[in-house]
Amino acid sequence: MTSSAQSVSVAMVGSGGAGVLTTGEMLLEAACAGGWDGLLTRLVGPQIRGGEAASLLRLAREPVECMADQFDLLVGIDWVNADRFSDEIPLADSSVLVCDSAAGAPPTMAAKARRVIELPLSELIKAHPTWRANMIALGAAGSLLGLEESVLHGVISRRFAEKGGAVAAANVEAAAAGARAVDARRGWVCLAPAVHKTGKRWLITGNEAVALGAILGGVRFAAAYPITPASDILEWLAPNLTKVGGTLVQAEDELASVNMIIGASYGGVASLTATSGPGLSLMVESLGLATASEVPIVIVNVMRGGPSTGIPTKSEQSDLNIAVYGMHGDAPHLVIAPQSVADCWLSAQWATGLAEALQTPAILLSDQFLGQAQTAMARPAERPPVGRRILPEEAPSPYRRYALDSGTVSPMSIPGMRGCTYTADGLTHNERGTPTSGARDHIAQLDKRRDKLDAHPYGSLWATLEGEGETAVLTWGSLTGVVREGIAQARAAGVSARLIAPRLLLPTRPAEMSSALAGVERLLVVEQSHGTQFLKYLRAHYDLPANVSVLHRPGPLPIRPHEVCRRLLEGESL
Amino acid sequence: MTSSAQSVSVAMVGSGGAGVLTTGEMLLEAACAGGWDGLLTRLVGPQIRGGEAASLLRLAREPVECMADQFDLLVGIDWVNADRFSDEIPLADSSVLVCDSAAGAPPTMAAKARRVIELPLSELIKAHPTWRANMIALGAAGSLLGLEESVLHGVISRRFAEKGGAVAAANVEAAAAGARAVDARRGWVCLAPAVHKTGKRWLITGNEAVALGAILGGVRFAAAYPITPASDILEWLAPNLTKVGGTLVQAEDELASVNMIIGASYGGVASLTATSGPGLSLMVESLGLATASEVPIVIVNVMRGGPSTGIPTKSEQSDLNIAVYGMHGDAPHLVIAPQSVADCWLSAQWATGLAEALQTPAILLSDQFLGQAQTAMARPAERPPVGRRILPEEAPSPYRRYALDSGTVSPMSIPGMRGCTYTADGLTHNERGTPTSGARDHIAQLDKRRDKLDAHPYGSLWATLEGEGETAVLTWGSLTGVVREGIAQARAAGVSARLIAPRLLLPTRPAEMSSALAGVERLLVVEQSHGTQFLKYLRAHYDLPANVSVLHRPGPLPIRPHEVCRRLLEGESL
Amino acid sequence: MNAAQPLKCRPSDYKSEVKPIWCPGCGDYHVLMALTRAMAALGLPPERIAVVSGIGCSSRIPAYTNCYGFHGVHGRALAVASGLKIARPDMTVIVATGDGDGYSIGGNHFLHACRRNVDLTYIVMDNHIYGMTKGQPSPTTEPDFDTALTPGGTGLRPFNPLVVALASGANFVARAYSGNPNETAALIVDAVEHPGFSFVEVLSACVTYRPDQRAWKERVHPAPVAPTDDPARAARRLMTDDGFNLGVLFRGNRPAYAPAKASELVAPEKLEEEFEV
Amino acid sequence: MNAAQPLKCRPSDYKSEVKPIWCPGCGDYHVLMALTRAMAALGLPPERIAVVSGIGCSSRIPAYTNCYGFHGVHGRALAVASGLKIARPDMTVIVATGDGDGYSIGGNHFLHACRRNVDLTYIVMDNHIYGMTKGQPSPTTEPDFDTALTPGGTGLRPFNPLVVALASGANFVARAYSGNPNETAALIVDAVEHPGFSFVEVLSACVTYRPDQRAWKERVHPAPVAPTDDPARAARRLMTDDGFNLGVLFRGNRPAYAPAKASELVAPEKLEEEFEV
Ligand SMILES: Cc1ncc(C[n+]2csc(CCOP(=O)(O)OP(=O)(O)O)c2C)c(N)n1
Ligand SMILES: Cc1ncc(C[n+]2csc(CCOP(=O)(O)OP(=O)(O)O)c2C)c(N)n1
Ligand code: SF4
Ligand code: SF4
Ligand SMILES: [Mg+2]
Ligand SMILES: [Mg+2]
Repeated sequence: MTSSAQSVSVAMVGSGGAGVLTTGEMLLEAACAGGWDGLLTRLVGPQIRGGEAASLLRLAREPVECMADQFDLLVGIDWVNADRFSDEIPLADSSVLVCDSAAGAPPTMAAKARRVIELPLSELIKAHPTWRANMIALGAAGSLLGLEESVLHGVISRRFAEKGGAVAAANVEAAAAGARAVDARRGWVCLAPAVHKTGKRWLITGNEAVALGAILGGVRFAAAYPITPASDILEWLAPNLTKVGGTLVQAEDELASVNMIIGASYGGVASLTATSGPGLSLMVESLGLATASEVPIVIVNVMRGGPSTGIPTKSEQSDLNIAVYGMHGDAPHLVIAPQSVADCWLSAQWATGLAEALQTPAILLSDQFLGQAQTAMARPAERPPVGRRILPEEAPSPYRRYALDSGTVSPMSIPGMRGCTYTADGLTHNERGTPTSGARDHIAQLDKRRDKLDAHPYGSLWATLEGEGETAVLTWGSLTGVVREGIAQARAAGVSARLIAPRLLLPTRPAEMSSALAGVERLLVVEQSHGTQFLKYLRAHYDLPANVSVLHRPGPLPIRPHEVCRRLLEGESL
Repeated sequence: MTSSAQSVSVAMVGSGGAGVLTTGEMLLEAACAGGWDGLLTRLVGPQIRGGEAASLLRLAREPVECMADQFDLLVGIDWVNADRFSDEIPLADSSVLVCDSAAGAPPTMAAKARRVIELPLSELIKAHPTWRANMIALGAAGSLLGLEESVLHGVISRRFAEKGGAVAAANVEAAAAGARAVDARRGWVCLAPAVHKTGKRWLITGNEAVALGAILGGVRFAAAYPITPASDILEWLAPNLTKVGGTLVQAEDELASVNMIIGASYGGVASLTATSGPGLSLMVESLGLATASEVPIVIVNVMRGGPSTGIPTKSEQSDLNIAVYGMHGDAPHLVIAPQSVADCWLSAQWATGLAEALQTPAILLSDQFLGQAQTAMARPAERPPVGRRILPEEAPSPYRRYALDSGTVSPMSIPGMRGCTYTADGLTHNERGTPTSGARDHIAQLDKRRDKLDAHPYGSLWATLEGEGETAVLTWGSLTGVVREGIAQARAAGVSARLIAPRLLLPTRPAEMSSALAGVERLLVVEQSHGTQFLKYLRAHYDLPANVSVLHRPGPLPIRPHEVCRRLLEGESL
Repeated sequence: MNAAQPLKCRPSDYKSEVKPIWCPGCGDYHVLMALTRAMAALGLPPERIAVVSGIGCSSRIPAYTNCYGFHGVHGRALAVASGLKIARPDMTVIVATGDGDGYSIGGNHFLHACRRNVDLTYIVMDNHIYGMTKGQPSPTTEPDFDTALTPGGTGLRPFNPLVVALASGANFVARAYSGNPNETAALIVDAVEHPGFSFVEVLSACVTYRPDQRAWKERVHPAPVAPTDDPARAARRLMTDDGFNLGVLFRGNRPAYAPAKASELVAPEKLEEEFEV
Repeated sequence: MNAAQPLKCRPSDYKSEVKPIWCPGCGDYHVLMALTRAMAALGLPPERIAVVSGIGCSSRIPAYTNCYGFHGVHGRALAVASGLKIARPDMTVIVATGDGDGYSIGGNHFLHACRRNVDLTYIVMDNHIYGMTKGQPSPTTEPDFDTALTPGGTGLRPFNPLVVALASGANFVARAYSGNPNETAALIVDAVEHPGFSFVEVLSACVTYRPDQRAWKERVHPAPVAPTDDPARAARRLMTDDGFNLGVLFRGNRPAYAPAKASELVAPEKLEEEFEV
C-alpha cells in the first residue's frame, strides 16, 4: 500500500466482551468527524452474547459503497476463534498486523502480514486496571491511520459521557497510551488527507436509511414480527413513527403483520412491514391478496443466507426468486432493490410512493450487508418523486372501485368517504368488486393490474447505467458498488465496460434494457446466489447478447472488486 | 359432423337441482360400459348448492385427453343462467340442440344450432310425477348418440338401486320415454362403433388417480387442510389410507399440514399433502425446510384460477412460478406435472418415488381440469420405477447425516435406528447437521442438494416427445392433450410439428431439451396463464430457437385444439 | 335493541344490491338481517362502518352490506381488522367470519386479538362445519359427526371458542342464535358499544351439510345467570355449559388497546437529525 | 424422580458433544440438565426418543441431546411432532420450544395440539422474551417491560399459556422452574408417562435480556393445592394464580388421540377395484 491511500481497510477482531464492535464504530465516527468517508460492517459468531466478533472498516477520502479487496491493517485484541473469520479478512501484501505482545500473532496470519506490531496490551491493563484493551488498540489504530488524536478523544469522551467523567477519562488515557506505543510508526497505514465536505452528513446504516426513507415517503403504520437482520428497522421505526403520529404494532407472526398493514392501508394510511426470507415466505399468500384487491403495501425484505433458516446473520442475494415469482396465480407487483447503504434512503421513498400511486404491493429487496453496514453519507439535496394514491374525485354512482375506464389506475376510496363504499376482494371480481368466475372479468382485471404497472413512467431511477463499451456487467443490489469498483480497476488496466444495475426488478423494462444493452457484445452477470437466480431472471425477461457469463457465489463470502476486474481482463473468455 | 364420428361432444345444462351433473356421469358410464371411451367435466355456478350447472362430455372410440373444439349435442333441461356458460360451450355448425318444448331454446343458442329438437319434458313430468326431466333427457341423448338402450338402463338401475326398485324403475321408464320421443332421430349424433377393449378399465378422476398413485408409490401418511379443487384427493385418501394401514389427519391449516408430513416423513413414512394455490403459498417456508433438512415429502397442488382466492372452481396453469421459484434462498426441489387424467396415476407414483430416493420435496402440479375430469382408462400394465429411501447400512461412527462423501445422496437414518441419531436442521449445517455459518459448509451443502437432483437419471419420463419437423410446440400439464390434438389437426392439413411436453419441470434437463429441440426452427409455446409463466420459465432455463411465439390465455376458457392448429397453419408468422 | 340509540336509519339502508350465494334457508341470511338491524340501531352512516371477513360462506357477508367491506384471505380477518382499526380509530370495525376461518386457520389471530384488546367486534357465524368447501369438519364439529374426510367422525374434543376467548383476554363474550335476529342484533349493538375486543359467537345453521342443526331452534335458551365481569368465573361456567346458553356471558372492563402517542408531533424531516455527524 | 422406573442409564448418555451457543448462566442449561435426567429416569434408549423444536435459543436444545432431533422452522414444532408421533406411535416424542416460538407464531398449533391430544410432551422454555433476536417482547412479557421495539412496554395483557392449554383440552398441565432441575426432571418424567398431550411450562431465565429474572429463584413456590382432574377448576385457579405455582396443576383423563384403524389391512392394489367398469 502507498503511504497515503485513497482508502484503507481495517479489521479489528476479538472474543466476546473484547469490545471490537464498539471500537469499530468509534473509529468510523472519528474518521468521519475528521472529514473522511467510510463504511463499517461487523462479523459475529453464532452466540447470542459474547463469542468471537470483528469490525471491518473501510475509510476513504470519498464515499465508498463496498468493502475493498484486502485489508491493510488487522488489529487483534485477542485471537480466540479468529480463524472462523480468516476467509472474510484477506490481507494485503503490505498489511500491518497489530497484536498483544503477550499473545503474539497466529502464525498463519503473521505469515501474510508485512509487518507485525506488538503492543503491550496485557501489561498496560495490568498496570492500569481502568483501561481496556480495545481502547488502547483504538488509540494505536488511530495513530497508525494518521487520524487527529483530539478528534478521536472527543468521540471517546462523548461515547462514555453517560458513564461519568472518570470512565471517559480512563478510556481517553488508554487510547493515548495506545497511540504513544506506536508513535514511531504514526501514519504507517495512512489515508490521504480528507477532502473538504460541505453540507450536512449522516452516519447511518442501511436499515436506518430504509426506515427514515419510508417515513419521508409517507409511511405512518407498520406491523412486523422480529427477525434478523430486519429487526433494526422496526426498532428504529417504533419510537420514530410515534413522533410523527404513526404507529408500529408487533404482530403475533408474519401472517398477521402483512394482513395488518393491508388493513391499515385499506384504511388509507401508507403502511410497511420489514422481514427476512422466512418471514417473506409466510407473507406470499397475502401479497397475492394485496395484488388482487389492489391495496398498496411495502414489504422490506432484508436478505440473509438461505434456504430455510439458513444463516441469519450473513448476506446473500438469494430471495430474488421468491420476491419476483413467489405468488400463486398471475400477480404482477413491484420489486425494487437499493444499490448502496445510502441508496436505501432513496429506494424506500421511491418504493413507498410507487406502491401508493399504483395501488400494489412493493417489495424492497435489501440485504444483510446493506442493512447492517454503517456509512457516512451526504444529506441528499433532493428527494425522489413522491407518489400519492388517486382518490375518487366526486361520488360516482355506483362507485366502481375496479373501474376499467378510468386510466390505468382506478381511483380508490378511503373508508369514511360517503357514497363510495365497496368491498375489496381477493376473489376474481368485476369492476364493482363483486366476485365472479367469468372469463371476461378475469382477463379484464388481469390486464388492468399488469398494464397499470407496465404503463407507469419510472424514469431514470429504473437502473444505474454507467460507462460504455462492448462489454457490460449486469448486477443488482449491494453488488452494484462492488462492480463499479471492479470496472474502475479494469479501466485503470485499459479495459472498459458498462455497468447496468436495475433498481426496478419488477415490472421489467424491456425497452430500456434493450437500449442499455445496445452494442454490447459480451455480458458478465455478477450476483451473490448459488443458483444464479439473477442470471435466470435476466434470461427470462430480457434479450441478452449471445456471449454471457456469470460470476456468482452464495453468501457469506462477499464478491470483491478485483474478482470482477479479473473477469473483465480475461476478455473474450468472459 | 359426420353421421358416425370418432368422437362426439355433449353438453347438458340446467339449473340447481335439475340433476345435470349426475346425468353426465351416467351418460359417461353407459358409454364406457358400451365399450367407448370418454371424458367428463363439469361447470358449476358460484352457489354452494343449486345454481346453474353443466356436464360436458366427450365420448370417443379411443381414449381422449382433452375436450373437443365444439359441441355436437346440447341438451338444455332448462336455461336458467345458461348464458353464463355459453362461452365455454361453443357449438358446431352441425350441432343438435335438445330442449323442453314448453321452454323452447334461447334464440342465441337456437341460432347457432343446426337442428332443434323439442321434447315434451314438462308435459311428461306432469303426467308422470315420479319421472324426472333429466332422466327423460338422458334417454333422449342416449338414443341420439346411438347408445345401447339396455346398457343405459342398466346404469340407471344400478345408480338408483339403493333408493329402492320403484325409484329405479321410474327412472328407467323416464329414460325410455325420452328415447321414444326422439326415436325417429336415433343416431343423429352418432359415434362410430366402439373399438373392442381388452383388459380391465377404470372410470376415474385425476384427483382419484393421484391419490391411488400416491398409495401405490408408498405414501402411508397424509395431513391436509380442505381446499377446492384438491379436497377430493383427501376425501378419497382418508378411508383408503386406513385400509392399507396408513393415516390421514385433517390439520388446522396448511402450515400445520406441511409440517405434519415433514414430521411423519422424518419418521420414515412416505407422506403427502394436497392443496391449491392459497394453501401452497402458506407452505413455501416449510418447503424450504424440507429442502434444507432433506426430508422427502410430496405436495400435490391442484391449480385453480389466481391470484389470491381467484376462481376456486376453474382451471389455470398459473402456479408454475410459485412451484418452481417460490422459496426463499437457493432451494432446489422436484416439480412434476401430470399430462392427462390417466397420467395423474403415473406421475403421482413417480413423484413419490423420486422424493423418497432423492430426499427432497416434490411438488406435483396438477390442475382443476385434470383433477376433476373423469375419464375411462385402461388399467396400466406397468408401474413407473419405484424410488426408495437410502438407509445407512451399518452404524457409522459418528453418523454423518449430511455426509458429502457417500455418493450424491447421503443415507438417511430413521428414528429408532441405533447409533445413527442426528438432529435434522433447517439452519445451514455441516455434515453432522450441526448449525454453522461458515462459507465452506454452506457451499458444500448447497452443491450437494443441487447435484443430487441434477445427477439422477430420470429416463424418458422427463418429457413427452412426439413427431418431427422444424416446428415444435412446447407445452405442459393438462394442455398436452390439447396440443397433441391440435398437431394432429395440422398434420391432417399437411403441416407437421413436434410435441415437447416436459413432465419434469424441476430439475431442468438442458441436455435432453437441447436434443429434443435439435433442428427446430420455429417454436410455439402453449400455456394457460396470463403472464406467460411457462414461456419465461423456458427462456430462463433452456436455449430456445430464435423464432418463438406463444399461445396463452388465463383460465377459465380452455385453449382448444383448433387454436393450436390454426397457429401452426399460419406458419412462418407463428 | 338498545333503546338509548335513536333509530336514524332503516336496516335496508345497510343492505347492498348484491345477491347472496347462500343456499336457501342458510342461517347466514338471518345474521345479515341481524347485522343490518344492529347497524340501523347504532345509527352510524354506512361509510363509517367497515366489515372485514375471511373466506367461507359466512365470510361473504361484507359485500351484502352497504358499508366499506374487506373480503380477505382465509383466516386473516382479525389481522386485517386490527390494522384497519389501529390506523383508523374513527371507523367502527366489525369482523365477521366462520368457525373454520376463525377457529381453525385463524386460531392464532383469535388468541392474540383477544389479548391485544383492540376495539373491534368479532362475529363468528358458527355452523360447526366447512360449508364453502362442501362439508368437512371444523374445530367445533361434534366428535362423532361423520364426513367424507373423517369417516366415523373426528374423535376430537370440539374447540370451545368462548372459553378460549376468556382465557386469552376478550373483553366481552356473548353467544347468539341466528334464528333470533332481533336478539342477535341487540347483542351486536351491545358488543359494538362495549370498548375493546368484543366477541359474539353466533350459532348459524348450515342447512345443506348440517340439516340436523334445524333442531337448534329447540335447544337454545337464554343464559340462566347474569353476565359477570370476572373472566375466571365466566370461563368456569362456560367450560361446563351445554353450548346453547344465549346472551352476554362476560362483560369485562379492561381498557381498549391504545397505541403510544407523542405529546407533540414533529415533522418527518426532524428525524434526520439523529444521524448528523 | 419416578421411583418406579429403574435407572438404566446416566443423564450423560443423553448429552451430545455439541457445545451450546447459550450465554453463560442461561436457564436453558438447566432445562437440558433436567431433560437428560428425565430421559435417564425413563430409561429409554436415546434412539427411541425424538426431540422436536422450532427456532429460538431454547429451540436449539435437540442437538444438545443424543436423541433423534428435529430443529424445524419458527413456530411449527408441534405440527412436526404431531405428524411424527401419529406416523410413528412407537417413538417417545418430546417437543421443546420457547415462549415466542410456542405462544406467538406457534399459537394456533398449540390450541389444536391440546385439542387433538396426541401423546406428546410439550416443554416450553419460557423466559418472557425473544432471546435469539435480541430482546423483543413475547406474549408472556409483562406489559410494562421496556424494549427497543416497545418503548415503555407493550401495554398488553400477558398470554396465560396454562389456562389456554386447559381451555383447549390439554390432558396434563404443569409448571416448572429450570433452577430446580431435579423437580423439573420429575415433572417431565410424569408428563411423558401421562397419556395424551402433556404440557410443561418451564420458567427458564434469560440472563442477558432479562437479568431481572434472577429474582425468580425467590418467587417460585410449590402449588398450594393438589392437582385436579377438573379442567374448569384448574383453569379457574390458574386464571388468578401468581404465575409462580410449581408442580402438576391438572391431570386429565381423556384418552390420547388414536387414528382410525382398519380391522384388516388390504393390499394397495386392491384399492383399484372401485374404479373398474
Ligand atoms: C389458505 C386457504 N386454505 C383453504 C381454503 C379453502 N376454504 C375456503 S372456505 C373454507 C372453510 C370455511 O369454513 P367456515 O369458515 O366455517 O365457513 P362456512 O363456509 O362454514 O360459513 C376453506 C377451508 C382457502 N380458501 N384458503
Ligand atoms: C418465520 C420466522 N419469523 C421470525 C424469525 C426470527 N426469530 C428467530 S427466534 C425468534 C424468537 C424466539 O423467541 P423464543 O421462542 O422465546 O426463544 P428464546 O430465544 O427466547 O429462547 C424469532 C422471532 C424466524 N426465524 N422465522
Ligand atoms: S353450504 Fe351451508 S353455510 Fe354455506 S350457504 Fe349453504 S347452508 Fe349456508
Ligand atoms: S439470550 Fe437469553 S435465552 Fe438466549 S442464550 Fe442468552 S440468556 Fe439464554
Ligand atoms: Mg362454518
Ligand atoms: Mg423466549
